[in-house]
Amino acid sequence: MNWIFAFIQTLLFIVLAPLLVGWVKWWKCRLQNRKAPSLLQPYRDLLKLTHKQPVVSHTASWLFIATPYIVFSAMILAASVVPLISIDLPTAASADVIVLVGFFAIARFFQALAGMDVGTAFGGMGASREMTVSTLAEPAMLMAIFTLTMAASSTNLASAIGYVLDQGMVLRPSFVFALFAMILVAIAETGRIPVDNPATHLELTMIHEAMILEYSGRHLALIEWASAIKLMLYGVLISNIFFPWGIAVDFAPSALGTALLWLLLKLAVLAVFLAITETALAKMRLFRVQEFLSFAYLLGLLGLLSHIILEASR
Amino acid sequence: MIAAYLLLLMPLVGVVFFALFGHRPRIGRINIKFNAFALLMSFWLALNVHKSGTLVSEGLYFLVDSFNVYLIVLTAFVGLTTSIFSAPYMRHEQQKGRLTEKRLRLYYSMYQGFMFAMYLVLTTNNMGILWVAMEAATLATVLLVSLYRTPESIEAAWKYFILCGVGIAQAMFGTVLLYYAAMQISDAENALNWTVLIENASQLNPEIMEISFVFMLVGYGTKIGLVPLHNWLPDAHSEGPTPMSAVLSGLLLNDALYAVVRNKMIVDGTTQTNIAGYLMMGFGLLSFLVAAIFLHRQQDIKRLFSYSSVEHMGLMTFAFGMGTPFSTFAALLHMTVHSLTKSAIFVTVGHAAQIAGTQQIDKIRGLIKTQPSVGWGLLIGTLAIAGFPPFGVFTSEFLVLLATMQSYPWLTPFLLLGIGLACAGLFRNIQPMVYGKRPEGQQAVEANLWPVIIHLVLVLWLGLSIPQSLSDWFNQTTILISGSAPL
Amino acid sequence: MELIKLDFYTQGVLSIAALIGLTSFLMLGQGRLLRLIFVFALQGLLLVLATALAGYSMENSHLYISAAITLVLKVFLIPWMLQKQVYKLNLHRDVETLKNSTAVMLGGATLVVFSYYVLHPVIQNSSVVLVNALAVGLSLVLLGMLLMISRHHAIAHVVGFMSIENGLFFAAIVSTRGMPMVVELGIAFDVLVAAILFGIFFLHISSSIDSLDVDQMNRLNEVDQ
Amino acid sequence: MILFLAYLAVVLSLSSALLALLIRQQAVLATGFVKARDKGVRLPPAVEKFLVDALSPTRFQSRLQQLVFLCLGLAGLSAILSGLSVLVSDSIVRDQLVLGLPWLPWHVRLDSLSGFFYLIIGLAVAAVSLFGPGYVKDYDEQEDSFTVLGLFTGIFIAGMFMVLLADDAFFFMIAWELMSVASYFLVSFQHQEAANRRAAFLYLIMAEVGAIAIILGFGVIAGFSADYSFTFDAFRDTDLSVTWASVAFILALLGFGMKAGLVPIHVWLPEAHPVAPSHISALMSGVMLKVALYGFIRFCFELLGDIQWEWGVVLLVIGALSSLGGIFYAMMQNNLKRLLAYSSVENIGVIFMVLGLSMIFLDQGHPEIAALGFMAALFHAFNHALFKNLLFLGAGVIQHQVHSLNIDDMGGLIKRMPHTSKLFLVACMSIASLPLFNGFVSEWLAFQTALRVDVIDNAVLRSLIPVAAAALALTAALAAACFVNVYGVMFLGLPRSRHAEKAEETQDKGMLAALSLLAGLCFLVGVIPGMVISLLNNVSIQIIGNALPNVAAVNWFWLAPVSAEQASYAAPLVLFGVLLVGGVSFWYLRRNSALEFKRTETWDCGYGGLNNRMQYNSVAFMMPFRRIFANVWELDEKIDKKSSDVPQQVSEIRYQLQVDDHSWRWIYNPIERLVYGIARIIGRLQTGNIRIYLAYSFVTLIFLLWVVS
Repeated sequence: MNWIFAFIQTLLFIVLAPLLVGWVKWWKCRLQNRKAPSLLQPYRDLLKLTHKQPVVSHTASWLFIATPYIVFSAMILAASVVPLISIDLPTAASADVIVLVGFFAIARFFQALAGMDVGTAFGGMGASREMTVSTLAEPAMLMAIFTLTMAASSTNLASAIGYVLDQGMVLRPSFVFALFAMILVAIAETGRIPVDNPATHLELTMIHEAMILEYSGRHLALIEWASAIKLMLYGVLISNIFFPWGIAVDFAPSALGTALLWLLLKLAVLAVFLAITETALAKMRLFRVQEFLSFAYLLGLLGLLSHIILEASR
Repeated sequence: MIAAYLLLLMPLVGVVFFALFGHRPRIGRINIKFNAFALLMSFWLALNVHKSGTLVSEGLYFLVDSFNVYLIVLTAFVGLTTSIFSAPYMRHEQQKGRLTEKRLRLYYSMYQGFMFAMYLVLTTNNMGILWVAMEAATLATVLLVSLYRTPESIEAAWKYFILCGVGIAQAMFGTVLLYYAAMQISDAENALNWTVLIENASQLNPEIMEISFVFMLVGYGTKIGLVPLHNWLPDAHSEGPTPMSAVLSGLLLNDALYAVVRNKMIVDGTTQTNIAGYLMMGFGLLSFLVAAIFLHRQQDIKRLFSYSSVEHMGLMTFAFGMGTPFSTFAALLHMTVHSLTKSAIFVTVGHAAQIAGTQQIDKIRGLIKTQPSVGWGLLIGTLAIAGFPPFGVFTSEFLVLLATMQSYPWLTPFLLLGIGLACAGLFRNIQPMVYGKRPEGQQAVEANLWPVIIHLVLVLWLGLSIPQSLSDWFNQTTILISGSAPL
Repeated sequence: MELIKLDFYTQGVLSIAALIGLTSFLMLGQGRLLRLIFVFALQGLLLVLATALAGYSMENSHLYISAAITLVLKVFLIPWMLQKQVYKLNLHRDVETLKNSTAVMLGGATLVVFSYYVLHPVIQNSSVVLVNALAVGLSLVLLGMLLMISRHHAIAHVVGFMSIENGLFFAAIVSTRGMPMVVELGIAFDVLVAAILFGIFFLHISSSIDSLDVDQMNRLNEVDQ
Repeated sequence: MILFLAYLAVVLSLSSALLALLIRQQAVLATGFVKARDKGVRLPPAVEKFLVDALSPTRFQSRLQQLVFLCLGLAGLSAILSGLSVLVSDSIVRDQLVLGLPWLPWHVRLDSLSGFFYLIIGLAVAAVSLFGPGYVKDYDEQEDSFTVLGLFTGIFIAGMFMVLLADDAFFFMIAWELMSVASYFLVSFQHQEAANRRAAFLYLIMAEVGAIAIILGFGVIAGFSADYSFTFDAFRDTDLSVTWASVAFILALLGFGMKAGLVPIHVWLPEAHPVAPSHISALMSGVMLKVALYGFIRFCFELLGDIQWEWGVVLLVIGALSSLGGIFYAMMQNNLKRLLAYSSVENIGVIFMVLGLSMIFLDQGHPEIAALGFMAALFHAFNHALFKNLLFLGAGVIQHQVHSLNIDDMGGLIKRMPHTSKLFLVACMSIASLPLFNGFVSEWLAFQTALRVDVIDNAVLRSLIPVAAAALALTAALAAACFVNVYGVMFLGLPRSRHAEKAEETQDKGMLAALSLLAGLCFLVGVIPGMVISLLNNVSIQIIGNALPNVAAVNWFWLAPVSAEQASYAAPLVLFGVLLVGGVSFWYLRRNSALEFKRTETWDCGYGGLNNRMQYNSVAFMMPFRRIFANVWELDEKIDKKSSDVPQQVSEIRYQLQVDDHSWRWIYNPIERLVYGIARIIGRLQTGNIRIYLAYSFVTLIFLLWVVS
């Protein structure tokens, strides 16, 4: 039963991801006084891409073609272990939060390689920058998550969230630190302003786009979709870890329904925040990014320490 | 006892014989035969001692106990292998025109003379004779040091002569004092006999004995090459013909140390204060460290290894000075392995110098490519002497360390420091010589490397396992010297 | 104890000891090689006297033999040989200027005192003559070394070396009525060979560095130029 | 039986060493064989035929080389068998050899710990024996002789086995030094290049210093042992005061750390590993460092008695330093083997960090978590042995085919060397600790250990360990970046040199087999970590005296060392998921054959003329890191522009980069200067003037006389 449910939940992830992207886009347009595309535009794009004939450079190798599938499945596996609307998630046991970070690592690893595969300057540039950013982001994210896992003394997301839920409304300084760290990391990892600009294709500033410059057709579709899922993953992580209220603990339909509503609400709010920040802030220079991320790293570490010293001390 | 007499007689004959025929073409072979005979005699002697314990000749002139008999065998053995090496070496020197027939005669006859002196030092029971023989050894070798008649060699020989002469004179004064002390307890004729002395050691006057030991130590210590009395040693080793260097550091130093240890045994019997031991330890450690540092700044390959001899003699002196069973056992073992290894190294060094036509370290290059046997011999010999297992030097050094940790733990770091410095110093100089490309115009030379192989194999064997008979032997000697067996 | 109480032998030995000590001081102060050698021969003669005296006083026959050997070696052979060298290398004219000789003299004096100080433990259990003999012997050894250190002429070194031998010999004779015969002979033989070798070396040295100045023999050193 | 296998491993490796000596004796053997036949020695025709073939001058060399490596392979197999059997049977085998000192024969002991390392070495040696023949095939006997190589390889491996077998300090030191010396000869094997000589010298000296430290450490323990015997048993039941134990610990850390390559005593490693032949550097980096680790564990956890948490802190700090330093320096290298050597430093650092954790937990009274950390350390050692061997052997293949080790000379090899590139990719993924590969599992365990910090009361530790975890996370991320760079620059993109263009896949089956073996193990262990961990359980029971908190949940499918709801990882399930999703999406999107993709030119912004000089090389790739972590290295960047006559236009630009190790400037060069300075001062004593020498002896005499009276 609950395996099937886990499957459904993962599907939900896949399906909702483009919607989230569209929602963010819509709000940005609104905030910038532009006419917004429909919320379903991302779906249309994906559909269009899957029906186009992909073009691959002569110099590309099998790795270039395999990468989109690897990235996509890595993201979906990541999605499958993150409690979306219910914490009673069997797949969560198969891979805990460290493995989740590992999934992101795989996707990044292959994307970077694929970027270098064709042998253009852009690909290498993108790969180099992506690895730099993520090198700084990954430890920060781990720190942030460890704060939670230490509090819950479990790296299993489901049981960790469950723990926070049981605790009820407790104000933890460590969680505040962790939350901010997490948000910064999420911005960096999903390639959002001020770290990266998903909309730009200006050679010198792009990071993520530079890697996937050579992709087209269904390959591009997979990658776009994967990054959409990634965005949603971070959103869900933030909202469900730090504001788990409303998430279902069992499969009672009513509970699930409310949980879904709660989730959509939380995500929507987060997305609005994201849109606002992206509108308000300007993209920063590449070599300011490390300050941004080391700040995140610091926050995560502070969260961890404050948890160890203030809260868990006996 | 006959063996002992034959052992002494043979070299005497040799002196005369070679003085007459030393220039004949195949004379090297005969020299080998003489030494081979001596080796046989020494084995025979060892067998006797092994069977029937300590031997004392009538009239108490000669004494052969487990201590000196093993040194006798060692001496005879190294003497033989060195003569095997010296045969082609000397031929090469003659072909190069560096030696005239007259000097060849001198060389071979003095070689035998030196061996005779060594055997006499070891076999005699009379401290006076021991002194005489020691001096005789100097006199025999001093002309060989200046064999090449270059200004350097003459200078070296002169220093060797004067410094050792003065030193040995001091030893003589020590002997006089010893005799004077012994006069109180024994009749004039036997008063210098070691057997007599060791028996009544307790009755000797401690103050006099201490003073006499100081003289002995400074005197024979000059010959051992203890810092700061060592200055003659590198010169003499580097300037003389290489076979001489081999026997000098393989044998002469050992026998000088032997003399000191004999005296120490008497003094220990006399005084309760371990003054002799402390003095030896101090000198030993000083020599060990200073020589190890000197290794770092050598330009001459033979000087390099003579300093390493100083270093190792220092270590032995230190170990004997400690005087615990462990350390004594270790010192005996170290004496053996050092003689074997060092003479083997000098063999390879001699050939290396002939290959390159110089002793300058920075002119000797790429030996392994030029003549692999010599190159590898030198390299492995150096490994052995630097105290890397599985060679015996490691075993003995390990034992010395062990003994030091047991009795004077705070001294161990110094020893280890010395070992490390020495290793670095040796290899910083050896590596460039053996490795690298083959320089232009370097030719392989006629070389007989069996001595090297035999020695190194023996050292390897001693490193892996000490044969029962030998260890019993060492045990007896240890008991003789330090009163009890190790463990 | 005053000297009157002592027997003739003791007095004689003591005075000879004093004279011998004097001779080595003379050597220390002697700039001319020929005179140096002469004083050395004189010392040898005194040594012979002492030996003979000792032999006479205690009817020890073999002391006469060693006296004879000493006479031949140290009074005639070696000085003669050295003299020959000096003439051959015509050094008989030049005088070695002694730097700060007074200091050397004072040093010598302190050495004598020092050797008495060193040997004072012996006093408890022995007669005055022995102590003096040993002390003089020791001071001879030390003075000989001092001589070698202060002079840079090879022949002077040889003389110093030989005077050290004299010191040993004196100590041996007087304090211990001579060593066993074998040892005596051995020593004598060594001294003889040594003397011959010195002769050879003078030739070699003077041929390699046409002088006998030991200070010029410092090719082999560890000081980087 | 176990012992027999263990000895067999040693004997076989030694015999391979001896066989190597025969390589130049072809004529002798052939004539001997002919003589024997004439004598009427009858052999079975098959054997005879083989011998005739093998002894023919043309074949002899390759045949003998194969034989030598066959011996090694068998040695490896028997080592694997004995290691496994001792691990499974969880027994302790003892023996004494008639070698050594009269009163201290060589004591031999094979227990789970040494058995585990036996297993590691066995695997590595087996792989190397597959790899070797192809690698050394075309060695010119004159230039670099196989005699030396084979001889010392055999001795080296035998030495490592003996270190594991040793059960008394004397035997241990002999085996240890044997290992060091043999590997020294292997480092100096191609001694025509000055760099190799320098590396060999450095290595030898540091090995000697390390050995000295170890001897001293043993001596400290022996000083307190009952009957001053040097057997490990005697050590085991001596208990030292905390001070002395700490002294011994520091000595051991120095000695073994110098061999293991901890920062800042690692400098020999990046010098020595690149210059040795590849399969040797594979052994040195993949295995010898583990032997050092073994020595350290044996010394600290078993012989030294009670663990102090301060030691754990020391390990934590040093380990963090090494792991970060190692990976940072690795990123800046462009010589592949040098890079790998530095990454070994990193991995060793990680291992020591986790060991430190387990020490801390042990002393704080949480043995079950200590066991977890201990296993994480050992498991990482195992994994590192696997993938580092794989990487070095892969480097060997590449050097063999491309004739270069500079990664900026390569590129595009993924098309020219398909098999090697795939296997190398596996290695890169393992070392970058991506899920489904073995590197990830040990890192996961390490994190699990660090996350159990809240059981500790000591506030210092509570705040220190998270920092260590942070360092660990950063290390992992950097490693991923580093190896993306390596793989991308070497295998992807356009060829960067003519060598790379001409490169082609190796034809030698053995080499590929060795690589595939290791790669397969990396993947297998990554997917089914349970099997290794259940083996490790016995080790930790023996050393720590405690098993995992939750052994039951460790099986081939689940990995939940602490408890299922606290942390769990089911690699097989993940694998299934990846295959499922990937397969489905692939099938779904490719079903329409009309949409088969088409190949065209790379997009070049419409300018045209993309060439291989336009793509990123490793220097460019690492530029952001150089900017961000500038103070980590001693960077010496030079950019000189030649401006052309047209103003504000650069006609030619040249960029030079020199990356140096801080430790040289601050530690090693001063030491050398010091020694030489002292030597010069002491040299002044020996002026060459005889009168001064006489004065020395005079003064000495006076002084001593004054002393005694």
